[in-house]
Amino acid sequence: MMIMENIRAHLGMKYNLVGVKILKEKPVDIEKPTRKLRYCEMVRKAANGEVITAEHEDIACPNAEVTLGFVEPVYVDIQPRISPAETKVVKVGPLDKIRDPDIILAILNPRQAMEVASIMDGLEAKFAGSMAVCGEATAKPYMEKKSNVTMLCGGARTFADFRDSDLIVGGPPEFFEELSKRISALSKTCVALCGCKTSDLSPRIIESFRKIGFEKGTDYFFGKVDGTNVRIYLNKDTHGKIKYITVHIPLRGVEVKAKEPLIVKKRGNWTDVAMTFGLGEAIDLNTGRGLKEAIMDILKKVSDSKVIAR
Amino acid sequence: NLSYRYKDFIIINPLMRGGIVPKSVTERLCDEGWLEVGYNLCHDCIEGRSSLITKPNVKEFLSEIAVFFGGDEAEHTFGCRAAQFAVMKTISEVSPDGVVLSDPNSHYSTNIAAEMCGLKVVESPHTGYPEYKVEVDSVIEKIEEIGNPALVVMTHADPYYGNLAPVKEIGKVCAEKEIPYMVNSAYTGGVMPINMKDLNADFLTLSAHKSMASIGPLGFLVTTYEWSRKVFALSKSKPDWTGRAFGKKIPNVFGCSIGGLPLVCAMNSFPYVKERVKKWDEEINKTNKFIDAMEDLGDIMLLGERPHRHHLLHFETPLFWEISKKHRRKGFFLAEEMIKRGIVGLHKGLSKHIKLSVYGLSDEEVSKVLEAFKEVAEISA
Amino acid sequence: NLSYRYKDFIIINPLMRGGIVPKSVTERLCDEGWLEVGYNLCHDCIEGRSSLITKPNVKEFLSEIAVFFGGDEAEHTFGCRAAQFAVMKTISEVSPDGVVLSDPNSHYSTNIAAEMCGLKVVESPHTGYPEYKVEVDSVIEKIEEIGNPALVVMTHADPYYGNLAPVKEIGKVCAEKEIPYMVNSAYTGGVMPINMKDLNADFLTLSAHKSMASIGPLGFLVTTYEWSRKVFALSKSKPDWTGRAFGKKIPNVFGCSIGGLPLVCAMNSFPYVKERVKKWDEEINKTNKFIDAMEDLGDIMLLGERPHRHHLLHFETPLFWEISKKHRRKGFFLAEEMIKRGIVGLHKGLSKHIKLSVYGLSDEEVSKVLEAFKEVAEISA
Ligand SMILES: Cc1ncc(COP(=O)(O)O)c(C=O)c1O
Ligand SMILES: Cc1ncc(COP(=O)(O)O)c(C=O)c1O
Repeated sequence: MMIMENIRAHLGMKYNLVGVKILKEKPVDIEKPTRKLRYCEMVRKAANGEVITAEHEDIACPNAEVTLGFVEPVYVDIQPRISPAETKVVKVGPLDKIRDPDIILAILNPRQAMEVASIMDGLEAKFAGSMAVCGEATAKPYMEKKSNVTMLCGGARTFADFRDSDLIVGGPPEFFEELSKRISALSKTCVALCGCKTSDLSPRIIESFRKIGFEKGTDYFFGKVDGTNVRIYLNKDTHGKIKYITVHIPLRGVEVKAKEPLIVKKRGNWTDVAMTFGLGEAIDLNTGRGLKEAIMDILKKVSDSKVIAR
Repeated sequence: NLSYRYKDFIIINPLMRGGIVPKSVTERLCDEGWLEVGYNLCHDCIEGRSSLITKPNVKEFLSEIAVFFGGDEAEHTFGCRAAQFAVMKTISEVSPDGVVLSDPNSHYSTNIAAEMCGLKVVESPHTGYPEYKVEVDSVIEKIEEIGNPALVVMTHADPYYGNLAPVKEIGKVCAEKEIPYMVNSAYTGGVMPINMKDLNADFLTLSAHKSMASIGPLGFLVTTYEWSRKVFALSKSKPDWTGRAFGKKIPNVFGCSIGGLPLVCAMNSFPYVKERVKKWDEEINKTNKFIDAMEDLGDIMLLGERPHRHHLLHFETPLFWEISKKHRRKGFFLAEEMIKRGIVGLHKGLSKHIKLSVYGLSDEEVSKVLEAFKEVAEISA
Repeated sequence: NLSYRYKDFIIINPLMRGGIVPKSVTERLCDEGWLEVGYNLCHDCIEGRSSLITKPNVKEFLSEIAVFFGGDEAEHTFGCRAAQFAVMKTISEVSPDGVVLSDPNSHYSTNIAAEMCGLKVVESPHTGYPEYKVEVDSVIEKIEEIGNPALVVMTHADPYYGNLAPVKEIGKVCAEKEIPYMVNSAYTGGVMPINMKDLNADFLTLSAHKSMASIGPLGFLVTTYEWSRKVFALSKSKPDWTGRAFGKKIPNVFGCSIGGLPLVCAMNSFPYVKERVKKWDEEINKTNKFIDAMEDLGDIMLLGERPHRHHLLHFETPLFWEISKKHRRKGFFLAEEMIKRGIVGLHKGLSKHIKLSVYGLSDEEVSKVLEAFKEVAEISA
């Protein structure tokens, strides 16, 4: 399952994602643990690669019997819990070894949880510091079909060796599938001549130019206006701040006589006709306002100039 | 599938043209059995560093390299990037919070080497579209603005446009101001004549697999006696319990840079490289003729300076971009159509811009390349 | 003279035995034309880093490497030394003034990598003559003495005696104490089975030209997801003026580690390596028999642990030292006499001690080696 690799690699997770299956019927042949285990212990072992299948009699912790839905509560209700209590077997293991899990658990540190929250546009958390791995991370998401964050409980930290920095995000598979999808989208490639970004032009600026028919080249824009090649280059000041905009018309094999403010420069058998504006004079880059008008104005000036074929 | 896909293709990838290995050399390496074993240079290593081996004579070869490029001492490295790292490392020790002033067309390996050593890179501006030139005055202005950069770097021929930086003029300024000066010649050393003394350079960084007709990874760092003691300083570490010392090892090049097959290859290619450098003018003539012919095909224009003084060519190609928009294979059509015609080297997926080189190609091969572009240009019709 | 001097020799240099390239691979590389050009892997590079190339499938190969060694992610590097550098660099960022605890039989590249990153190396003791073993307790004691080392390094098989360090036991301790743990497997990865998860290692460093049947320079760094984000962190630098970014490059491996012919070679050799690792027990049997036979020759004794669990053999050889004293060629006679007999690999100039390996040699070749030593031993008579 690529989801696990993808998420672990992106977050830098030490442990496997843990898949949990809540079975209402006992499969034939199950391999039972050699001793009674707490559910949080099972999860911790699964995070390290073990697959564990437990029946009611294998669970060492009375609270988990209730929260995981092996039995109904007797005197007072306990929440969160899986109800009605029809669970016969709980199976946990590294996600790549659990087919069609009901719940997935991720053991994270705060930094990793923060990143998940930011990728998923927020994470909800409801926890009370008790019955955490079984209730808050497993039963609650199971019943509500929503993710939850838990800061674990004393039992988990004492008996299952969770570290001070560990917390768990539990959720239905759909949650983790979406997370994985968003992670993949983050690392989309940028096609460039060297695999690197060649400029820091903002997407908004690129979009403004696209709207008037100009495509981004390396760090400039190209397009045609009335059949004439037009290039637009955003000049920076000596500190790298975009300060000017140059409209540039390269003409091959002709001589051009043009008046100020047009600048004419020879470059081999090319003649460049260009005009530079201060930004804000007539053009707003972010909205694209004034751009088209400026280009048309220059083109008119060029066509008014004397063009002599060579 | 591990097969080599481009045997007998004409390669026009500018990255690769200077690194084509002469057939006589590849044959020799294969026939003699140099590929038999990984550490193939270590049979007769006595002193514990590959650059000191005399059978085959690596030591002498490295002095020849130093002399050929007008420097005093040379060490081989894991590519030009590792040579640049060694320089940045040295600078970071001399000026811990120093600022590196670089031209704005540097290769990423320059910036990464600085990043590895915690140095900040400040760039001088270029002239922008369409020439993107690095001008002396703007570099000097920036040097003055910074005050005293810890290092000035010029990318001799830049990997974006193939412009030659004003390396000599900047060298003069650096010498006057006593600012350490590195010229990154990955794209020039081994194809055109270079003398680092003429450039007043303290460090010259080179790439064997890029421009010295060799397999890789291999590069060289050439420096002066003034700097060699620092940049090639021997190990001073001494672990506490054994008290061992590693006195022949040079930390800045990982103790010993191994060399292996790439170094054997570069040594074999060197006589050929020395000869071909003499024909640089012919190559430049051919290149400028090729530029004109390309531009004759239609809506195509060279970026960068003209006349062009380097073999890397960067064209803007609206002609191909227009075709790509309607083509089933979109931006991929161009590289793929060229490959169908036995020509490999255009970046896959790009059609607005192409970079290529005809360095070292025969007239006949250049015609084939042009013919192929012509055919592809007519696909729209 | 640039000719390869040792074609068709039996190589017994322990440094080299794991790096002998299968004939089928060298032939393939030569026939297909992989030596034609330096940047031979870059033809189909789309993303700008060699480890992401899919034609040929470098990306998949690196995940196979990771899986084969029980890790999560792998990058290729310029040799094991560069892999160790990447680890030390990462550690130096996490714990700027940290102390590295290393076993006392580390390869110099470990110490140089630490020196490059400003880290101090403290050593645990070994047991001294004649076994020079690294014992668990002495390492633990040292860990406790230091308090919290920034990194613990174990040299899996050491390059002096060919002892195996107690890598699993130390791994357990490091895991409990949450100390980053690196196992340097340059001498083991590719000859014997290794699973870094079993060892609780955070970093496994490997050498392709040393132990993975490849030409060089090439190595690998395998790590866990927990560390890969740090050690393979992408470039964050952004030069001020152009605002370019190099977001696919990994500074700790120089942005991109090129790969070139060595990487192609290692990819071709990998199926063979996977198979040979299964025969490690046979190799160890052969090696221990060889030790006995050598010691039968006279005043010769193996140093290091016994039974020996690695192919590197270090003998003390008073037998040859005695001969050398009267021999015209002094200490050089031994290596030279062996070369006369078609066997290369003894360090030139030494006769008191020799290091050698018969890893991968056929029974017939092993007999030849023994026979040669026997003849040379009789020179005195
Ligand atoms: C200007 C420049 N510097 C450095 C390099 C990198 O050279 P190497 O691969 O030898 O590290 C290149 C390669 O493209 C380059 O163009
Ligand atoms: C233990 C050990 N580590 C590292 C190395 C160096 O490996 P590489 O040449 O790949 O850097 C060696 C080589 O002799 C070694 O024996």
